[in-house]
Amino acid sequence: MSGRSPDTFPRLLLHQAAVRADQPAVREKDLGIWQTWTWGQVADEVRALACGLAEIGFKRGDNLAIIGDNRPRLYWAMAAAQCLGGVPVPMYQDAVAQELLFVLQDAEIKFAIVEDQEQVDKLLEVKEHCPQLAHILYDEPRGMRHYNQHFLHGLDEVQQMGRTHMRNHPEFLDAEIAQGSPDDVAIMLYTSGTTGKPKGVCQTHAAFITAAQSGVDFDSLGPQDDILSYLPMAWVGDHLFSYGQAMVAGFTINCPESGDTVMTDLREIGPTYYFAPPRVFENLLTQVMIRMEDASAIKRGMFQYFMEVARRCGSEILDRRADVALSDRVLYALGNLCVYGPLRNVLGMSRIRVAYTAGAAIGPDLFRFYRSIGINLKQLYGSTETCAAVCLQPDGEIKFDSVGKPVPGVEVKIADNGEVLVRSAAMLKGYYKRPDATAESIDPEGYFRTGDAGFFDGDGHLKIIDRAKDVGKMASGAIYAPNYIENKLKFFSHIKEAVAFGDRREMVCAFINIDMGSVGNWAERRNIAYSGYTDLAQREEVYQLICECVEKANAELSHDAMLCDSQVHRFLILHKELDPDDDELTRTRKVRRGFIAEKYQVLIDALYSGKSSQFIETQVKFEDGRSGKVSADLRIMEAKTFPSQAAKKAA
Amino acid sequence: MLYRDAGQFKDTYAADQQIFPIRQDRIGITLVLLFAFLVVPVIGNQYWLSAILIPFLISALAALGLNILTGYAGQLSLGTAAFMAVGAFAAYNFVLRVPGMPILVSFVLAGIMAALVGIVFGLPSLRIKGFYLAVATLAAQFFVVWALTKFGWFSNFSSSGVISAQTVVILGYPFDTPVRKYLMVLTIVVLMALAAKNMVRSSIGRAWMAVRDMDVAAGVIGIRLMHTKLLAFAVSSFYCGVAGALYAYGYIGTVEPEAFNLDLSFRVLFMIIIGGVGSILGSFFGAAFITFLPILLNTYAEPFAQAIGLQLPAGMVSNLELIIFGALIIFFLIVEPLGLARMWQIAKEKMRLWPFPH
Amino acid sequence: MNWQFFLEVLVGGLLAGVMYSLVALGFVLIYKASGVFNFAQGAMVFFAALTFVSLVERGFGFWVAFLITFGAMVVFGVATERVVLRPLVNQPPITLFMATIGLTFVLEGLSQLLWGSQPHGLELGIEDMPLEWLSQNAGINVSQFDLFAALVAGILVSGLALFFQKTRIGRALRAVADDHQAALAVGIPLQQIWAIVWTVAGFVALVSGLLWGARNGVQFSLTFTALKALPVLILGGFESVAGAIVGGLIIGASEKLAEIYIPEFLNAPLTEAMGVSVNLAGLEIWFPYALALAFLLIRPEGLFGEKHIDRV
Amino acid sequence: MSDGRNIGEVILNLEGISLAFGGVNALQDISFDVREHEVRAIIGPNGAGKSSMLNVINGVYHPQKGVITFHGQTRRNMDTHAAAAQGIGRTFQNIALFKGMSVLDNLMTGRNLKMKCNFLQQALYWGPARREELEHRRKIEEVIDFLEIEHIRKTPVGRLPYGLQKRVELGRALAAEPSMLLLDEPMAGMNVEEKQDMCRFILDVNDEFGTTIVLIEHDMGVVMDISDRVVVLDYGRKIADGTPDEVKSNQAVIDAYLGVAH
Repeated sequence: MSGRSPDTFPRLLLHQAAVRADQPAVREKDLGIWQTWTWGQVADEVRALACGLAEIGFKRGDNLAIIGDNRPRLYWAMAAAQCLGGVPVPMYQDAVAQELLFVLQDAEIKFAIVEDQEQVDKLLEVKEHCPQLAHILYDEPRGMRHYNQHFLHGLDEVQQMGRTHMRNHPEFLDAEIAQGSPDDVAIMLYTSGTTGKPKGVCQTHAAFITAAQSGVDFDSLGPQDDILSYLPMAWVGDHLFSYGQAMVAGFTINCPESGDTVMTDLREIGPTYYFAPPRVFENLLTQVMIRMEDASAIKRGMFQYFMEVARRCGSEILDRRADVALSDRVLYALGNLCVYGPLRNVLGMSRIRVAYTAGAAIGPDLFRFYRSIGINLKQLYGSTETCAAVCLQPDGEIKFDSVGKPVPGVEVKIADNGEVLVRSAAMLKGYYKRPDATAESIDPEGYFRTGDAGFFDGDGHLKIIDRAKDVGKMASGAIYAPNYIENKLKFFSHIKEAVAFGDRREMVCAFINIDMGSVGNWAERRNIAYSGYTDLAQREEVYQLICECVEKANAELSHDAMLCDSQVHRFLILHKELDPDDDELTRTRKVRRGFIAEKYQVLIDALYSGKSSQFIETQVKFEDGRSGKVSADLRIMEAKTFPSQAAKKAA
Repeated sequence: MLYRDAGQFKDTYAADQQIFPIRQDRIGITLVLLFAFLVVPVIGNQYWLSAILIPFLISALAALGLNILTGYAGQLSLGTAAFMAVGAFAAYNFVLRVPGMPILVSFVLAGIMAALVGIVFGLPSLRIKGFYLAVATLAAQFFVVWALTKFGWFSNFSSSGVISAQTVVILGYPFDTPVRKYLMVLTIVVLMALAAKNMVRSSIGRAWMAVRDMDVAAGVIGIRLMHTKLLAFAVSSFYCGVAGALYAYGYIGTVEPEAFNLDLSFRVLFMIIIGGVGSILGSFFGAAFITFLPILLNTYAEPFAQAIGLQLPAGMVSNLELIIFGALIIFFLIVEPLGLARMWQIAKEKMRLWPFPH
Repeated sequence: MNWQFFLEVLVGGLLAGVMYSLVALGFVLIYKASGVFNFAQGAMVFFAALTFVSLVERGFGFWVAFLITFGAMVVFGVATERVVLRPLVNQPPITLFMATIGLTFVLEGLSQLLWGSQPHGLELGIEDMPLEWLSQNAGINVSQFDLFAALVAGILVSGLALFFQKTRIGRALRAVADDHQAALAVGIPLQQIWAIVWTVAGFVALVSGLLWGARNGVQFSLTFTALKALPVLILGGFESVAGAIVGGLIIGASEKLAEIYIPEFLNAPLTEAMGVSVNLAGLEIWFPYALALAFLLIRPEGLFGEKHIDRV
Repeated sequence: MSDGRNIGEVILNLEGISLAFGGVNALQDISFDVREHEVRAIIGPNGAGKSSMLNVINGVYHPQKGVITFHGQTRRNMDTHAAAAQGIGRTFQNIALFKGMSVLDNLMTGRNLKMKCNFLQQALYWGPARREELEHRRKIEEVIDFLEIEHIRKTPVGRLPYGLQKRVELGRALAAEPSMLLLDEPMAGMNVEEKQDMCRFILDVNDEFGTTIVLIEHDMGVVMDISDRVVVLDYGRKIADGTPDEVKSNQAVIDAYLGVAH
């Protein structure tokens, strides 16, 4: 192995353990403090775990299910499986048993490592349908005292077996690691599947290491960096940032204490490198605004004044542009002292050098806000199939509506139908057991069809407008990009979700979900009493509020010649929040437009038939698994539309 | 605003439980101590050192003592001055009567004497609570001053009952100038404050607070109420006793029992109410406040009155002082019962949350 | 031992005790109605006496000065309720106690700021002379003034007892002592009751101030009468009018006896035993406290106090 | 409920306990026992003397008559300190937390009995005292983890909502690693979800640590669900004693308690 650079993850781990044995690799907030493991300790833990797995029969080519929150030992389990030539298959920890079942069967899982009793219970629930599932290992022994099934093992116990195994067969593991090839499958990530059943995307060591290495080089990440690992381990983003890049660059990953304490933990750790989907940034901003509204008038005034300064020149200063007036620079410095610096501090973002967002479009205002207060937030574009590494925004070349330039080594081209095609070393080997799907998604020239529609602008930046298959045509023949419209609406803090309809119709209509936090606070300040979501959503005042938002979005759309016809004419506010548990959203919170259209057909009919209200009753699933009914008489409102500004300008 | 703490994570319990967990606080306290030890002796003149800073430090130590008893253990005492008197006279007598007694040892013994007296007067706390106990400590106040006045032995039969503190010599080095006395007092006060902080953040401190907050529950947990309360009396009196000894040896020089009257007890009580009940830092805030306010009044009331054309009658300022003290006590009890220390804490919290209000 | 002298001392002590009772009564009234241990009672005595004597010296007649002073006490009582008690409602008793210490300072400063700090003599027209009839017939000297003061105190106590028993407000006050909710049910706002009771306590302070002032002169040391009354309270219990009276008598008598006889009997043997000159004179400053404490250790709730059981 | 647990010998026996306050009889000639590892409930209407019973067991009240045998030692009275030292923990009906302290400090106080350093060592905070603090902090963190109160670790208890305060109080009792836990209405005033959580914690304590539980509870559903045996008191007298089913069908109990609409 010596001589050549490490080309599989196990070899990378051994490399890091050799180079920086005593530097922190993993921290976890547990029992009140940040428990720390060095690279040396991590390598040791992984070895013990790998040998333990081998002892209970885990073999080359086996798939290892991993289910749970971001726990160090679950990350180590990935490495341990890879050491033995197996493939880790992380799954979403909040999925219900039935959802897990599909993947368990599809990936022919024999071994599963899970976090705690809750996950064990889910697996036990579906175990009879997975005859091949032979062993379940759990990290947290609490509550497991009375589980005496022979196939259940505590991770401690397995690691202990592993250590004994290591003493008896000291050569075993190194031999296993030496057998690994860069072209072996390193990880299998299931795509959420906006339509149809999930598919297992197989990525090789080489592909993922290439992707990670290019990101690390791009932003000069190094061992001194810290990242907070709190996104689902089954998501390609977390796998790239918390596993791939950490292994390559040798930086420290930090696991929060629990889902409730992410914000506190973020502030404590103060990461230098940060990754979050837009909705996290959005929620943060909403919280900032809500909390500021309770501040004294003086403070609010100061905040607003300096946010205005930041909006004017903040991102320009961050980009080190020369054309910023001296007066603005002075004001910005003052603002940095009074507002931006403290704000970054309370958000836990003081030390951030680079932050990325991806996974969905981010609102320009939102994006601008973070950049203007001095956080180097950038966008990236990629997908599970491309190891989340297609385009990145280089420092100093940030455009709010583009996703940046192709990563070095990645070829991107636009198909005739507008679809973005990608070819690179960091690409899927194939879909698991789905040669048909693999063939369908990779064209004969080796380009992967991303399924997104987009185009390059004059500076070579890629701009994504929608899913290629969603792009349709209005009855008038104008292009119709529902995601684009929905995103425009969702950029308003009061709107949490929007679903637009308009394909092959003469006008666009929309369902809206209000944001409970934001609108709730708005209502409280106006002394509007309400009993819950359904009640609040149907308030006349709330409709007026949302209508203003819709009209603003319409005004913006009217400026774009291509999308002027997509203005929202009529809308309604749904009586319930769209919910992944009701299959209305994917686990990554993308709307399932087709499913929703089918489920709420009566509402769509009402929107297009000119009715002013419509009764609806819906089945819902509660968190505890029970189900019930929600019903309401939904209002439908007309929004103002605007004549095409682009046309006017031309005229 | 400047109080930024993101990224200051703790990876050991030792780091999490240190006295100042936030880096900025550690830097702040270091600067304050450096200033007090290195800069003040250079820039301070005799008036500042002898008339302001030394009495401030001694008051702070006494307040610290009372705070341990009243603030932490919840036992109201009106006899602080008496324990100081015991300390002052004990130190004097140890030095006087034991040949070769090192002065620092005599301070410790003075503290121990005061602690013993404290335990005796703390005994009623086992049966009685609240006002009844406060009245019992008044008995200590009257009895001790009376005894020190009436029994000539304590003052070595000086005709006026006044004792003159001997020169302080530590390891052959005389502490006879204001700067040296200041440094001696400062060192003792800083070390004792640290020890007090250590006690209140350990199990004994938690036992005191448990007794203060809910004595039945404390008993049920297994805290020995008698032991805990008496220890609070002893430790508190020890601090007051050392403060009394420093009063004699570091500040006034000649002391009469009457100097330790009820008025002084009240002043110390005011220090902890204004500074912060149940706070080590608060004892210093309160001592500073009560020490500086009369000086400010005396310095500025007269010129101010003259400036607006008023002639202040004699005693005006001292009566004004009474009214201001009294009103401040009421003000603090109403507005912020936990005193300046709590206000400081809230301000710090606000700085950490800035620009958010909460 | 001279029995006549002993009787003189005893009776003198008992009569002085009545005066203590009078001050203690002020404490008890406020404590009963509002649960506040009013340390400012002594300062109120001082303020009342100083105001009265200053008014008289400025040419006001006795009753005019009396009424004006009483008016001042009413203002003080109402102001205290507004400014101090109301904001501190539901605070622990010890906080209220400390607030009254603050109040003491304010009142002392205010009194001297208004009227100056020189001592004044006060003449009520009764001389502090032995009652001739008694000295002639029994050979015991008992001060006329002390008798007069005891009489006044007796009348005041009876009056207050009647007030509590017979008037609606009085009954409400007693109800408040038992249970604040019950008092609300009587239909009198708590705040009003507190203002009234502070006013009544102010009246008691005024009377005590006149009697004490006439006896010892109106000067700052009048504030110490409060300190004299504390052992009385401990002995008699904070909540009992009867306790205040009995406690006062016991403290008064024992204090005077101790003051005279302890040094007389103990100085010499102690001096001999310890080899240094011992003089126990002046022990009256702490003796009542020691007595009260000793008693307290046996009966923590005082003579007439109610026993409390901690409910958990 | 007892599957997987071994209910052991009698560890606490109360024999003929009578307690009176100034002539009012709170308890009259009450006898019952508690076995190791069991969940023992005491029920009865308000004023039946349930809390007094607990207070007798851990020495807050001293009965006028009767004897208490705990772990083989027979005595007239317990004393609170001795009871705690012998492993009896306790929560109160009206939360009795130390209001001036944080959650962490409240729990640490619960461990006071186990801390051996004297105040001089603590004043120096050097060596043993420091080691002891850190060691016990670790133990406390396990309790925090167990009760899932990580997010409020450093919050002053006064600021917590009622349900969480109850949980912290349980934590304070657990911190001492008691062998027997007396719980006085642990679920009073809680909503359904909080009750479920609390039930789970109590059963977990009983199960994971083998702690014997004596609890007073008004919610009959809860009592019947989680307890092994039930004592029923009424006006200071014992009117029934047995398994939940036996008690439920006892006529005296139905008349005195269950029959009354709640």
